[in-house]
Amino acid sequence: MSAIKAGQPGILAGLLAITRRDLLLAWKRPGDVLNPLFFFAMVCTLFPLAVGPSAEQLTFSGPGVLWVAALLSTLLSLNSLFMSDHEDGSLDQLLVSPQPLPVLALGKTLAHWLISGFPLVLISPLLAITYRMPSDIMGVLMLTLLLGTISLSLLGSIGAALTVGLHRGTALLSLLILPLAMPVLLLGANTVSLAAGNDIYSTGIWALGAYAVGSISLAPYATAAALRISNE
Amino acid sequence: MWKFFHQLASPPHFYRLAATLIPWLAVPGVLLIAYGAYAGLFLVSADYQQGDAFRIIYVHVPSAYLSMMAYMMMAVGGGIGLIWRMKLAHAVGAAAAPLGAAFTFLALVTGSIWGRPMWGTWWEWGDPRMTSELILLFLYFGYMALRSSIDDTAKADKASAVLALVGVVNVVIVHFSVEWWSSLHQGQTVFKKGTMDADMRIPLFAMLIGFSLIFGAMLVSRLRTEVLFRERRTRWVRELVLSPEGGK
Amino acid sequence: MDALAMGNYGAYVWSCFGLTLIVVVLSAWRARARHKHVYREIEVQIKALEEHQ
Amino acid sequence: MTAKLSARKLTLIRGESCLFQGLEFSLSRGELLLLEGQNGSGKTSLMRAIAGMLSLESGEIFWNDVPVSDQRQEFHGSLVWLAHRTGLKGDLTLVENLRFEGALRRQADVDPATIFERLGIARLKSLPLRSLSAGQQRRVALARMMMADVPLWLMDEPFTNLDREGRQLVMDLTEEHLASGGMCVMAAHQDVKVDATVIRVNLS
Repeated sequence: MSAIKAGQPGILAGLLAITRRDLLLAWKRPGDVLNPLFFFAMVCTLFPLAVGPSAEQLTFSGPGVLWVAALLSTLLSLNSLFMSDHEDGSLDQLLVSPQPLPVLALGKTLAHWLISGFPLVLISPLLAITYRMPSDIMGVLMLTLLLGTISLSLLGSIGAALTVGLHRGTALLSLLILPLAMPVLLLGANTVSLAAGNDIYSTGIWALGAYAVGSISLAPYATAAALRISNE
Repeated sequence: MWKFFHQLASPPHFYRLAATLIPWLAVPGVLLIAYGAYAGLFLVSADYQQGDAFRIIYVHVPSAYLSMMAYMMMAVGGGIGLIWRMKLAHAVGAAAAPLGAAFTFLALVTGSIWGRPMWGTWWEWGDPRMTSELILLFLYFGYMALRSSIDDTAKADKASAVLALVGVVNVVIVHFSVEWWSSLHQGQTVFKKGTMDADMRIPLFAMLIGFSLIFGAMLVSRLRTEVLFRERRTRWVRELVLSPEGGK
Repeated sequence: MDALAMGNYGAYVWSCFGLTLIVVVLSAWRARARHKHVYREIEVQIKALEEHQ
Repeated sequence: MTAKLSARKLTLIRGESCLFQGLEFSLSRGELLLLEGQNGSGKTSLMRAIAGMLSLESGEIFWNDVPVSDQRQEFHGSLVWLAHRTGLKGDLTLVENLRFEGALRRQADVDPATIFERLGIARLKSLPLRSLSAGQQRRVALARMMMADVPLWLMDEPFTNLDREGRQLVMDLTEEHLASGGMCVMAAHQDVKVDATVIRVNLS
């Protein structure tokens, strides 16, 4: 017996379709894309206001602040990852689709990263300049944020799937995801600090890369399992 | 053998067995802890570097050990529950979480108290084990929060099992990343391994086993409550409650 | 008295042991209390149902 | 190979109440399985259980005599589910919604335009769905069902939000699908007049 009949769209088609659909939805509601970005910028603004504009201190704490802000803004946007699908019944339809659920979960997370994580990576140099971070570490900063936000989106998708449909979802999501996200924050921020101090930082990049690869290959399965459980 | 496990997994059998099992775990546990504490406090001579403060390890190490064991049990229980749909395995997670959190708290506080005379500070971020332990405490909080926010027991079981499994992978990553991080900042040395004399080690083993037994007794007791609660609509619970001897 | 003072570390050592004792006893007590509580709740429910019939 | 949906000794418990126990049925090509019962009797739950979204307390559902749990993807490739909520995106247009569906599931070899024409939604093609009435959205969901090339239709209360003409349309569509060798599982609390073999399951 053939597993899937001829004419059944392949996995890649499913992945691209759901990514495209979510990007299209985001396009029609640009506020959802911009809010996390504004949030990111605002948290980065709060810090100098709180501790004072001393250049030395800002350069020193810049990587940490940018990373904490990136983590928080990713977390903020994750809450809505499965919410609208849950509300209008699309999630039910995804669960009975012939496409493997982990692939669909990966596609949704990919779209989420493209509209929340990726723009954040792009504007991070602007904020880094205000923190007087040396311009030669912008590459490292962006690379760590790129790898890190991918991991954070994927980790967060597990949490979002576990809390979808719960009343106290937002606070709970943070509680579940923050401890899981700590290694990413720790690796990312310290790698940038090392680079700023002209130390060897490649270990951190490799570790972040490994984390991202690991989460791409494992997190969608956990997310899919969690979605099936939450949607029972 | 298989039959034994099957019977163990049957709620009424477990409920009855657990009642007899608890004293068998608790009494030797208390005796071992009493011996270990006495020996650790009075019989063992002070460490030549740390002085008498090293005696704190007799409560700190067993707590830290149990804090990790409890998390492992939650993850293994969750995994078994998800794969073989064994309800008792899910109940293990529900029963172990508050105990694990309590021992994690103990490990943190005793570690911090030990650090005060040794490091001159109540909290040392540079110590990788303390930081990992703190993250572990947060993982317990997340697990318990998720459990308590889902009303349907079956759903809460499965969701928290997924979280525990994701968390257990993460605990390993936390461990290594924190180690790397503290090596960057020249972390302080903590309890060194392998420098203990035999007469220092024996009370520690007694404490470890004693703590494990007490933990086992509390776990079985909580598990018994979980089983009773989950089976509250069944006939055997009705018969148990209505029977003249009742239950404790 | 010297044995209790433990050099200058007595306060630290004793507070650790004391706290551990308190937490363990409290956990054990809570486990027991919860069992009693749950049992009583179920008992009341079942007996109420029994009388109703 | 004749396609067949069957269930053996299904027991489903939701929360504290047992919705059904020892439920059995068998459905072959050209037959309609009609789930009857009042609201809350478990029709939707049974439908969700058939779709594989609820875990059963005990029992097994079979597709072509193979347990569904062993071939979830193949089974999902053979069904389309018209749920209570349409599961369509209000921000997207009809065409965008259906294009997405087409990438997930094998599509029948028919011209979408004729389907839209028949359902009376051809002129609404480029509007976002949220500007459509509930009845029109339901028709879009029907279009999705008709465009999928699958033998099994799961229809949960397909008549809600539809006028008399729409209800008749649903019955006609069902009849045609059955006549062409399809299968339907339908939950409805009104009488369904369809010229085909009807297997009734009463859940009350």
